[in-house]
Amino acid sequence: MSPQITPIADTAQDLELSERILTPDGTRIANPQLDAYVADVDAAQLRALHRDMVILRRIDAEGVALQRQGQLGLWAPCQGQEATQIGTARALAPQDYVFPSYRETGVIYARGAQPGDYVRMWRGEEGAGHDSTALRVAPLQIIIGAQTLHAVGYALGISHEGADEVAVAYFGDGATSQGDVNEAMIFASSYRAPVVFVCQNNHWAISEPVSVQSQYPIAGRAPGFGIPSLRVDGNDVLACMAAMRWALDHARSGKGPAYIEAVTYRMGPHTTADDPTRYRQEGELEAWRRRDPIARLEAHLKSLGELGEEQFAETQAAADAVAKEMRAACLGMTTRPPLAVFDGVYAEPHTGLERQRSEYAAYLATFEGEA
Amino acid sequence: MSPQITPIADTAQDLELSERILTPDGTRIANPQLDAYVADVDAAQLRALHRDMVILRRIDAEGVALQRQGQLGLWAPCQGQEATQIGTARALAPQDYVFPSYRETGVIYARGAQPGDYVRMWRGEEGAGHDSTALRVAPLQIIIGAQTLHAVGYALGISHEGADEVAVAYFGDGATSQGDVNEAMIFASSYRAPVVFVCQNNHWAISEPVSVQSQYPIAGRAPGFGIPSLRVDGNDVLACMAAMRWALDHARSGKGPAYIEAVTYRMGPHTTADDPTRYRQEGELEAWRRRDPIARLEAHLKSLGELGEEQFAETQAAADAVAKEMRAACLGMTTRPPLAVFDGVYAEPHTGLERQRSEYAAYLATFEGEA
Amino acid sequence: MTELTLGKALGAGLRQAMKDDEKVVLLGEDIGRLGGVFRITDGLLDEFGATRVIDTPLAESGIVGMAVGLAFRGYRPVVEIQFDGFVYPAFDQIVSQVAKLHYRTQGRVRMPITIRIPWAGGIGAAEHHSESPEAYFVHTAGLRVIAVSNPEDAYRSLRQAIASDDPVIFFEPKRLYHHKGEVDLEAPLADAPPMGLARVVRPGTDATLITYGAMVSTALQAAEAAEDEGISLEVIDLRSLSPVDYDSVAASVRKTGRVVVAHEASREAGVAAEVIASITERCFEYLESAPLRVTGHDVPYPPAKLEKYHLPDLDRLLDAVDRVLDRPNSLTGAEA
Amino acid sequence: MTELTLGKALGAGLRQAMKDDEKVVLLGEDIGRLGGVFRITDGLLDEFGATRVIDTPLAESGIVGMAVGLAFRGYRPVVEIQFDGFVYPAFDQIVSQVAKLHYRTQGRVRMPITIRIPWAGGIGAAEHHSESPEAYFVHTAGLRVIAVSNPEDAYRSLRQAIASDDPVIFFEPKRLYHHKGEVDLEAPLADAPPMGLARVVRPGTDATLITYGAMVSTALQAAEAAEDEGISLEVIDLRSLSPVDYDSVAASVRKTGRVVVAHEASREAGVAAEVIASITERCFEYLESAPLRVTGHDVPYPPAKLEKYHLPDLDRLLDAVDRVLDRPNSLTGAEA
Ligand SMILES: Cc1ncc(C[n+]2csc(CCOP(=O)(O)OP(=O)(O)O)c2C)c(N)n1
Ligand SMILES: Cc1ncc(C[n+]2csc(CCOP(=O)(O)OP(=O)(O)O)c2C)c(N)n1
Ligand SMILES: [Mg+2]
Ligand SMILES: [Mg+2]
Repeated sequence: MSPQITPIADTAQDLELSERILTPDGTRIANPQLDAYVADVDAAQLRALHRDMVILRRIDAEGVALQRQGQLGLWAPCQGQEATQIGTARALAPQDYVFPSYRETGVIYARGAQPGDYVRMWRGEEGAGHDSTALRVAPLQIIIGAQTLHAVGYALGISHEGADEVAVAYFGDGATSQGDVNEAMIFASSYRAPVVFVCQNNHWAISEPVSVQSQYPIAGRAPGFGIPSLRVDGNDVLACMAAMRWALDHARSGKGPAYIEAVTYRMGPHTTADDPTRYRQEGELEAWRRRDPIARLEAHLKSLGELGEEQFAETQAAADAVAKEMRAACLGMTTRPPLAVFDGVYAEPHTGLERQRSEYAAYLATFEGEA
Repeated sequence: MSPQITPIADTAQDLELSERILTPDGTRIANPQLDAYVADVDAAQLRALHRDMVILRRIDAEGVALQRQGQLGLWAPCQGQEATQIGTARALAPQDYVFPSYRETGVIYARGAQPGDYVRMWRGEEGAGHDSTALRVAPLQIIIGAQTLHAVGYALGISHEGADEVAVAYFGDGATSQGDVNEAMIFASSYRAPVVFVCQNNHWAISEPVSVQSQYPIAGRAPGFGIPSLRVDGNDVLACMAAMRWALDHARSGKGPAYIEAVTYRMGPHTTADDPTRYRQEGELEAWRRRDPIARLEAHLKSLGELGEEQFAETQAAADAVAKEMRAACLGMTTRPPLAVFDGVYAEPHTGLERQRSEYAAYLATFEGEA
Repeated sequence: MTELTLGKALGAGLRQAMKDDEKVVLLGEDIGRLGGVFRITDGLLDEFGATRVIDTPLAESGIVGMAVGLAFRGYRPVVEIQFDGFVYPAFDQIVSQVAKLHYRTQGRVRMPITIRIPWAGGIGAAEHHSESPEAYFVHTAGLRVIAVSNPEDAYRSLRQAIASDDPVIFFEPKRLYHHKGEVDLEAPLADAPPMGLARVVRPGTDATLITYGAMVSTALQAAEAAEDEGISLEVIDLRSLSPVDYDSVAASVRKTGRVVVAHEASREAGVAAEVIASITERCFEYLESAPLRVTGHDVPYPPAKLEKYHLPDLDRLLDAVDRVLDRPNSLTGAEA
Repeated sequence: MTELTLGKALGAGLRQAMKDDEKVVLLGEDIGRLGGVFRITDGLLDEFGATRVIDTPLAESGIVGMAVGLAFRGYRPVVEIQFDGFVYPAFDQIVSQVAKLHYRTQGRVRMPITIRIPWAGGIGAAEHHSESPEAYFVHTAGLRVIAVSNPEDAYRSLRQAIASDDPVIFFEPKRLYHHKGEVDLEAPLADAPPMGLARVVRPGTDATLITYGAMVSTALQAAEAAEDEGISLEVIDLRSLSPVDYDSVAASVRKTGRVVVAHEASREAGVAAEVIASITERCFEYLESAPLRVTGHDVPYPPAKLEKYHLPDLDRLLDAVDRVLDRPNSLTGAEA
């Protein structure tokens, strides 16, 4: 093996250097590698993907609004990443299991989240926003990268059982620097575990551009661990779906892990607590606005004559309805009673904690009847 | 970027698949990539390398013997890895700084260790066997992989000062699975730090064959992080020296980190506490005996007519002398007094610990005069 | 009853747990063909195969993180950390994931993970091989912490830990691995005392000596030595460090009024501090003297040749006993 | 004297430390252009440049490990951990390297590393953003642990921590970042009280209330409320958690005979346990009632809407004060 250097990624050209099917202006181009994976996607399905993305953007906007109105403690917007999330999540089979980070609103949406699921955690009501078993999605993960190892463990179980399932880990570009994410690739490769790694490279980890984490394309790391990878235009929903189908097929057929880097962009702040004007240029944002994932599919559908006014209006109405339900669910939430602070620490009685609980109950009782 | 898989390493053929200058029978072959780096190495220098390796093997044998005789708590033999350690360490400049694991006896030897330095830690006298400042070698590191990050931090300092120095991290094949080692590559790459990573792939991490850590050549990982790498025959001292000079040059000239995987073999047990017959076949050992690094250089020198009887005898005598000094230093060590248990915890007084120390001193004093 | 070493008893416990429940899988470095560096898993690879006895890459965070994923899928992973000092790379996964996921999900996701840790000093080992990190885990809500002191307890507690639906950090005193004792391999688990209970290993009346792990035998020696001087010590083996069985502890303290708590771990914010604070809260009016701690010093674990000056031994225990009994002793001398 | 928020005081402390010693370098996530998510390092990148204010890849073990390497080369690295809950991935580097290297090398290798941790709860944050992990570090020999409670102390202690040749874990109560106070930016560091000392923030005679960090103000409120009922509380701000200034603590306890120790961290084997065990050892004969703890419960930090039932507040402090004073109160009721 000789000295070799992976080519330096040109971040300005990042998107152009990745696999795509739809160009930013909505033109469909041939992609010999990916086309086969979306050969079955007809106009109706394209419209469904469009609808998903519009609804997701609406959910996201509602999340931001609810936070601004003091209803949520925090919200992590995914605007700009709709194609990545919808494209990959719509490729999943029902039996697959997802280990997300905190920004995968689109993934839990696609897995069938209830309106309240989007906000329950951000509102501070519960530690997990949705029912993991029902959605087959682990609780949102805030510890950067930790979930990737969980996905590998889960996948090891799948493979030992010979089940027809895949575990999927979502994480960001920043996460790729964490030891855990690298260990996850190593373990997955050693065990040939049926796991798909989806790195959403949205170009920023809070204020740090992706070049702080890597001066080279992130997808280039996986092959060194023996994991095939694809670098895909994350604002092209078709390419994302195709890439994900390739990866899932690979994992499902016993060939081991696969890795996708979806090159996209976080259009909003890191979270509602963040002020991106402190660290990034309006020009960069502007350039990415022209690559908007929804506008792109819209242009494509329109060029096919497949997105009429009526359809458009119906989609908007559906999105508003979801947002309304989400808001109602949020506002309708009641906080659990004080003693709930002790609930669920252990599955079996723990004498120390039980004593604390009863002492605290007795203490609380002294306030009863007080104003 | 397209789906790609690094070729599966054929561990049986591992050595053949790496860069070399001397074949196992001692024949010198042309290596266009490496030759230039050892063009200056004449017969006298080759003899010096041979001498180093013989002395190192003798030191190692003495370590094992001292442990068997109850003089050391443990010893981690490096037999079989002499070419890797001597070849790379002899390429260092005096001002370079090494962050070793626990098996780099050859490296601390080459950096000018005193006889007692080899054993002081293994005997349990002190936490670090040698004076780091004097040798420019950090204390032996037992936490697998932790030292690689230290090397990167040190190298960042070098680069900010513009100093003509390189930091070097040594670690094993098993260590490559640790998060820290991967983070070290990431940080080194992002900062283009002047650090050289030397992975001694000795095929085993205690009982686990390297295939548990990686089913693909370890050197193949570095390029994905933007770090050029070389996979070198670790039993070929010339190739190791050449590769290390390449890597050091690369780092020293401001191009950032470089990575070497030296493919070698641990001929002995993991440590004196290990019983390798439980997990590896005699046949494998036999195959590697035929690739012995010392025998190889001997054969080469003899074919050049450069290793006479006299020279050979002198080398053996020198090795015996070092071993004797080492033994004498070991047996002559006196354990520090009981209160030394408190020494050096803090650089500045810590009231809590000072109190404990004086209480313990008072307690010990009560035994004074007792039988 | 069978005579087994503590190490063999642990192996028997693992084997039985794996037979009882096919969801039990073992993960760790060198636990397969080698049977672990302490041979605790010896023979299990042959018996249960490589899908249940899993040699892992060398990365503790990876091992525990993978165990979390297996738990999500309904497994009961049993992790072996090779030595106490190597648990720290897994600390984040243990503290932020293993300990919290059940709470975060209000019990919808269970983490029945057992993390076995060959533990503590006294074996003349190299750096990082003699740590006593139990207090870190005791302080971490969501975990249970067990420390065993003899083969019978090791066999039973390990099976209980694995059967528990909660995560358990399971400490195995390395220096007792070769100590022998009688083990009843046939006794049904259901008949065993629950995992969280302490045990009075020697009843006494003058003072209570509380400890756990390998120091239980030192405490028993101390009790014997004290008996020669006419002092009756009650010795309590805590067995469970989270929860601590304060009912048993308090019962003893109410009887004796005098307490020494001992462990190898260093002192500041260690388990002994917890035990003494709790005893003081619960039994203040029964205390006849200040409860004392006998612990490792607040120093990193020292090099092997100095460890005997770090580890509490018989003399240091007896010295503390003298002091809680207000007897003239080494420190207070004739003044007391 | 200048009026500054605690956050700005920390920034001023960093700036001064960087001016005083060019070997001081800052490392962390988002500390450069953004100035940190709490803006503590705001402006420092512009002032000192990218070789001294270093944005790092997103990996805490990497950050601390790199700081160790910089210390080997004679630097004084100051690490910012973004939030308390993100220090755990660095635990191994902190416990096995930062804390031990000076000891292992008998002082030949120094680790003058300061690890700043925005800390604790009460700000309605998401999961993993409200942790109180100080006991882990207090239990770790080789580290010093500081917890500040006001701008003046923050400014001074941070400079002392950075100037110290020992590693310091430096806790900054997030919920006080915007609290203002007078800071003497010009006072020479040499004139300041040493880093390890506690401070009596309010003298009193009936009972001693011991705490640190953001709870110091809660304790002061409690003292005021108690005064209305004719009870005189002495409030101690520990400031340093390792070492704890037991001379000051003991002096107070000898005077009052009654003690409450409070913190947000959970109870089992927490800092309060340590303080109470030490007080009991040193002042047993002066104690008139059992020292009590008021702490977070032994649960993982709860979701934001429940945190007020977790964090000790004025009422819980007063309740405990009543109990150590043997006054009828919520728990003991009329019985006491
Ligand atoms: C272990 C850990 N360290 C730090 C943080 C703080 N933090 C939250 S999000 C974030 C950036 C993550 O960037 P990336 O992985 O690219 O994901 P993105 O937010 O862009 O989706 C950081 C540093 C954290 N949550 N966990
Ligand atoms: C963090 C950590 N985990 C586990 C160990 C136990 N251990 C010591 S050496 C070793 C194998 C190391 O293998 P490798 O990196 O290939 O180095 P080699 O011993 O072959 O030189 C293991 C698992 C350790 N020292 N540190
Ligand atoms: Mg990102
Ligand atoms: Mg090896």
